[in-house]
Amino acid sequence: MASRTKATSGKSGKTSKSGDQAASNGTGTSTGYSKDQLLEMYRQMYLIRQFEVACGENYARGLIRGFLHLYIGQEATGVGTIAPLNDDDYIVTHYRDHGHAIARGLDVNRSMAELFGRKTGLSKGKGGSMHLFDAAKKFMGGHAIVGGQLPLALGLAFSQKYLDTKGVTVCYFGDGSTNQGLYHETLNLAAVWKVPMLFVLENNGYGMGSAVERVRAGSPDFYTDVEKYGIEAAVVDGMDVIAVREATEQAVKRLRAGDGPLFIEAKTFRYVGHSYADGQKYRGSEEIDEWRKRDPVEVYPQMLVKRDIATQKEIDDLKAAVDEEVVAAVKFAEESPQPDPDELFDDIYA
Amino acid sequence: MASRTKATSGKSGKTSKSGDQAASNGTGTSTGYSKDQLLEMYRQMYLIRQFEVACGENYARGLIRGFLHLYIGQEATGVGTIAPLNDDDYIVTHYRDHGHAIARGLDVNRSMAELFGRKTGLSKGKGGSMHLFDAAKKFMGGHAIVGGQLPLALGLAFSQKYLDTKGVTVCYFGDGSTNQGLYHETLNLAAVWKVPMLFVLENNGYGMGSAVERVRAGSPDFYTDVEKYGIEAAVVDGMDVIAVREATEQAVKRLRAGDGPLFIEAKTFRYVGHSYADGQKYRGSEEIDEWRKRDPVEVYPQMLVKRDIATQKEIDDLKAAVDEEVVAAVKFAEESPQPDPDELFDDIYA
Amino acid sequence: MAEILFREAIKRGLAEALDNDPNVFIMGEDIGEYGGAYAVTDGFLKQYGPKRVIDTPISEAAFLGAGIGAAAGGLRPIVEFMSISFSLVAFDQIVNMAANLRYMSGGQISVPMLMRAPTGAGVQLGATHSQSFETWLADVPGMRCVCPSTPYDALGLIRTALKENNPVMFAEPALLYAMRGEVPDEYYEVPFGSANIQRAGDDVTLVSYGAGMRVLAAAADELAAKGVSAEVIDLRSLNPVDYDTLLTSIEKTNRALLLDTSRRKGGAMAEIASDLHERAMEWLDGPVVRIGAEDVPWPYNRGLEQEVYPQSSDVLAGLQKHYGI
Amino acid sequence: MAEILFREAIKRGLAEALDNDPNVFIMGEDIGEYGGAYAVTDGFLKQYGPKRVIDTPISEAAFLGAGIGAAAGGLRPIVEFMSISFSLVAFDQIVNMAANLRYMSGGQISVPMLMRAPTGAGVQLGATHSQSFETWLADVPGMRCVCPSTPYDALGLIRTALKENNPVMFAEPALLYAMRGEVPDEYYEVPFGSANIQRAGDDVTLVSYGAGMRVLAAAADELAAKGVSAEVIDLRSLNPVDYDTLLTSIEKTNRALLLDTSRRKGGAMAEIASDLHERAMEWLDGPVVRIGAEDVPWPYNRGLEQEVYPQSSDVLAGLQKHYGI
Ligand SMILES: Cc1ncc(C[n+]2csc(CCOP(=O)(O)OP(=O)(O)O)c2C)c(N)n1
Ligand SMILES: Cc1ncc(C[n+]2csc(CCOP(=O)(O)OP(=O)(O)O)c2C)c(N)n1
Ligand SMILES: [Mg+2]
Ligand SMILES: [Mg+2]
Repeated sequence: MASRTKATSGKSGKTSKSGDQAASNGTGTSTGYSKDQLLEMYRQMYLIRQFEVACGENYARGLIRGFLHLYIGQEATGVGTIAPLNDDDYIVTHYRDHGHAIARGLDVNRSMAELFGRKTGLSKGKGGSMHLFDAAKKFMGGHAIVGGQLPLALGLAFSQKYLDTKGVTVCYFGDGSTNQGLYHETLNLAAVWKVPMLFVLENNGYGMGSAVERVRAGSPDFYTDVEKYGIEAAVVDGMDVIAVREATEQAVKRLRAGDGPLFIEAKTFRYVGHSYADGQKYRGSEEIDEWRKRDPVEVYPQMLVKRDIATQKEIDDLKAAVDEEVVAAVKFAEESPQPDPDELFDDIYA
Repeated sequence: MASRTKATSGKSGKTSKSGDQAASNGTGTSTGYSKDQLLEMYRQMYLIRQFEVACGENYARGLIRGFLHLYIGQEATGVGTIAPLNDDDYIVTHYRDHGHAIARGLDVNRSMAELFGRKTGLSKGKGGSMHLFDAAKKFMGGHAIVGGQLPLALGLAFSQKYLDTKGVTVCYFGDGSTNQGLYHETLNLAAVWKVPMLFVLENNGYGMGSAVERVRAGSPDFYTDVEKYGIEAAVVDGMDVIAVREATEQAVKRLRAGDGPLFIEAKTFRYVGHSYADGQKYRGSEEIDEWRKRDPVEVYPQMLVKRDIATQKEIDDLKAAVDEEVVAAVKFAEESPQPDPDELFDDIYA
Repeated sequence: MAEILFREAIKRGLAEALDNDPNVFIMGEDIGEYGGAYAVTDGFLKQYGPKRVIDTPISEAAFLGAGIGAAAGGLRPIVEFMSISFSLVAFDQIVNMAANLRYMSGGQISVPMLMRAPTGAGVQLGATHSQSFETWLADVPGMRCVCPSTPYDALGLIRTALKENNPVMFAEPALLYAMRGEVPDEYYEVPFGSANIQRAGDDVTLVSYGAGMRVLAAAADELAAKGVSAEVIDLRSLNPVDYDTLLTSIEKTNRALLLDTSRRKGGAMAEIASDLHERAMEWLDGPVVRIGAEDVPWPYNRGLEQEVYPQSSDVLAGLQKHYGI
Repeated sequence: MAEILFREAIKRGLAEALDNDPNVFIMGEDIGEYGGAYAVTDGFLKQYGPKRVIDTPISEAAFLGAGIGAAAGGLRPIVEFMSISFSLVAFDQIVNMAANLRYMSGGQISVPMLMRAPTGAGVQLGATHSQSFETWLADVPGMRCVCPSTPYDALGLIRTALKENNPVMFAEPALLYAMRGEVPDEYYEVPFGSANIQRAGDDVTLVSYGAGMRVLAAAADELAAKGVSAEVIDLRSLNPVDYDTLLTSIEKTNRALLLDTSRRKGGAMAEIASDLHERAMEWLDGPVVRIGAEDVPWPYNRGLEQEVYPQSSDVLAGLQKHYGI
């Protein structure tokens, strides 16, 4: 892992600087990633961003309903943590799940169709935005009860160990979810059972309108929570996709070796409201502006061009392709049929 | 507190030796306690022990039913933590509650009658062994769902702060209960709200048949759990009533000053099974024998005599009085009437 | 008499209590700085300050449990769940602590605590967020459970709830927050356990509560068009249930239909329907008809959700089938 | 054919599954070294080893949730709650995860998980430990819920449960663990959704499940002495419910009484009683009578607890009142 606190030492971890190093080296190769890999990470981040923007627009049009939680701002964390995974690794996340779905390569059309509630959606329109699933890709949801997804991931990791698949399970959760006791129960059990589970805390500083420090006693850092369970933890700059990826690669390697769970805290930010309805009365725009300066979707491609890893034309072409893909996804979703009324009674029992 | 870890230092606390000091000083006065106080602590511990023995006997006779959890072995912890409290301090505990009830001075007859399920019982026979209550003495139960009592105590402490009573709330819980997420939720809220709550963990090494290390990841110590919440913690020898009392006195003083919650871990032991039904297959007798050597009900009066604080005759007289008290309590309970059937419908709604 | 929104009526009731009793405080997730997920408590933090308006962490079990303790300690807490769906993580505290405490202590401890929560389906929130756990909580002895269907009742019931010395689950149908209705300027209360005859009629007794009253209102209109005069009764209170009003009506109409907008199976009306048969069989021209949502998890898709949700057409079909009207 | 104890029948079913399928494992509090609070799993740890027999911390929500994940990951977990009363702290995981997962994922994920738990009152465990939450769980679509009343059914149902690809709550009446009954040596199963006519009769249909069957057996004897021939039906399965068997019986007897040993109010029989009226009103000579425990928290005192617990005399009184028999 990029930086780590020894479980017993009590020493604090530090935000990984590996992303900055890559930038200052001036080449992508020094990061150990090929040009294709580096561009693919950008493509994914940009795709997530555009997907989310399109979601917002279609929510405003009334074609997407229910609760809609956008991943705008957190793209580097999702992309960087999913890039190192194999096909048989599990992913479990919460309701803010579009970014993870796209980074995992879930069909963009069917993802959008799910948000539109259509028959062609990943969950046939039954799940909606908060419940994206693709079992074939081992993408196990999309869960809407805060913290509720943690033991699901624990159990999946347990099955991987039990069946000796060498797979790992990555579980995403927010800072707010750490206030559910289940978070602690899951950490303890993961450590007792030594399962190959990677806890990825996306600390975006807020649980809905509640800033971390208003609802949490003690340190504003979370990765220090887990030392007491003997779980090693890293903290990374969640706006820096390379740092996130490096940290995850190291963690996943160790998980496959079977030493038990690991933990990564990614410091990140959502530029938009908690859900579409949120007026963000609880915070000022300066904070948002400050984080905007480090927006991975803006800063990272500039770095690629500046360091001669990619040309501006390559970036622009890629953007154009993604833009088209998103337009096509909305078209696909909008033109897809609604589920038939009698589908209601399907999918309850196996 | 007898010894304390600074919440942020990461330094381990050590088992308090103040009890041993008192012993080696050869007088009770050096402990700051009068002869009366020292004898009263013995009387309470012995009363608890004899009460519990009588409970076991009457369970065997079929006069006490349901689940019966004896406090045998843990007497020093209950007595030492309750001695420093004022009348308007709250006490909340779990199902292993007889010891706390007696140390708080609840009527022994009515306590026994409750175990017998009689009309004269503290809860009119509706609560039983696990649910002793005496609201007038601010003894708020006796709770049978593991960990479930913690937020009740949190709320009581909240009310003390809100109403500025200068009272404190002491809450007892076992090592096993720390595996309920609610434990963590409560710690966090207590710290965020800075309420005058004293967490007293009675670590007797087992949750039912599960040894701490089999179900808990990381350190076998618990008091280190709470540093991350910014809660200061002490660990004391739970078999040493003076050490426990000193630690609690210091804690209570600080709680009244309004700095927020504190935590004491008492290392203790139950000599008997988890409940009356437990055959203790999960542990050997050597462990029990080892702890027996430090049995507070045996060792402490010997120390009092050896240090000339009390004579053997005084001890014997006191024991004889307690023995009579317990016999009388059983008689009272046994002769008390059963509740009337129509009392069923009382006490549901206020 | 002014027209106000359902959410404003609740807000007014809460504000009165905060104004009149310094021992009343309110806590829940994002009720303060954010203003409340459904804006019921908007402005409270500024008005009453952080001692009495408390934003909690997402720790429902602990803060609900703390409410119980605070109530036992002499305060009158108002605890908001962001959704009744989330009360499930606190169910042990509600059932085993709040409801049982008085009994287990032989009457020594009371828990004068008001729990509030948006409830119900109909806004495409999917399986986990559309539930109506008041139907379960209504079964629990030791607590009260009410659910208003109009701004008038919302204010009247919340006033009663804030005098009640037992734990109360006050379920707020999320579909109704923006409903408008008249509320008198003079003080009034709506007692618990008193059903409300929203519309008098002779031919059939229609019973529901909360958001179900809208469905019944539509059904009663459609029935009237067919020449059938429906008596429409709002239970308002699920525990206790006002059987007297129901029985009086059934004695007159000889027909009854009960509607849950939550799942029919295991809904609040199952108990009541069964009881009505035992109490009023001789007056009934047929079985008490029970209508409710389909026995499926709530789907996200709008069309499917509306299929699941009971409609006035289901009411009419049920009456046709069982009473031929 | 051998006589074995109820607890041994369950144990046999569990052992078969552990023997036959390496992907079956069992976890719960104190099921291993301690041998299980009710000794059902005694000896398992030694026999099957710690990989497959797992003592958990007291973290019901997390280990039940882990069971869901393990099931989704291809295993077949058996999860024991030490008491169904303690399942309440895991209710969110059961209802929102185990039961909803398949639906929310559009059928992509199944949860072949068996949950087991002692249930019911009658042994003076007081308000918090005497509950019967299978009555709530039976209402939840996406899961199955069964409860045996004999060693034969216990083994037969557990075999079926261990083939079921949906989450199953298998409720074990704590009062019955030491009951003796015949169990064939040959393999058999008891399917879900099939009620069992324990005793044929013509005059009245008596229905219950689990520990309630003992009450009905006594009642049927007392009725026989009065010359009334009772048909005694064990539901065995609360979800799905075998309405066919009930209706066939009621068509014959024209009288029905349903018994819950848990609280009558909101008990499992409320739903069924209401449905039977809608389906069989024309056959009934009176209302479906519903008997159950009183609407109070469970008291500790033996006499009071027995007052609350339904007795055969309550059955007879109910029939007398409503049918004059
Ligand atoms: C048990 C539960 N309580 C409350 C909610 C409502 N809720 C949904 S998301 C959320 C905030 C979660 O914040 P965090 O975990 O930091 O994730 P983020 O939204 O910031 O990604 C809340 C309170 C819920 N879904 N489940
Ligand atoms: C939620 C819940 N789960 C399980 C139980 C059953 N149970 C009662 S006591 C106990 C062990 C608790 O151990 P600990 O907290 O260490 O307290 P001790 O008995 O050692 O004093 C268990 C598992 C329960 N009462 N509540
Ligand atoms: Mg957050
Ligand atoms: Mg213990």
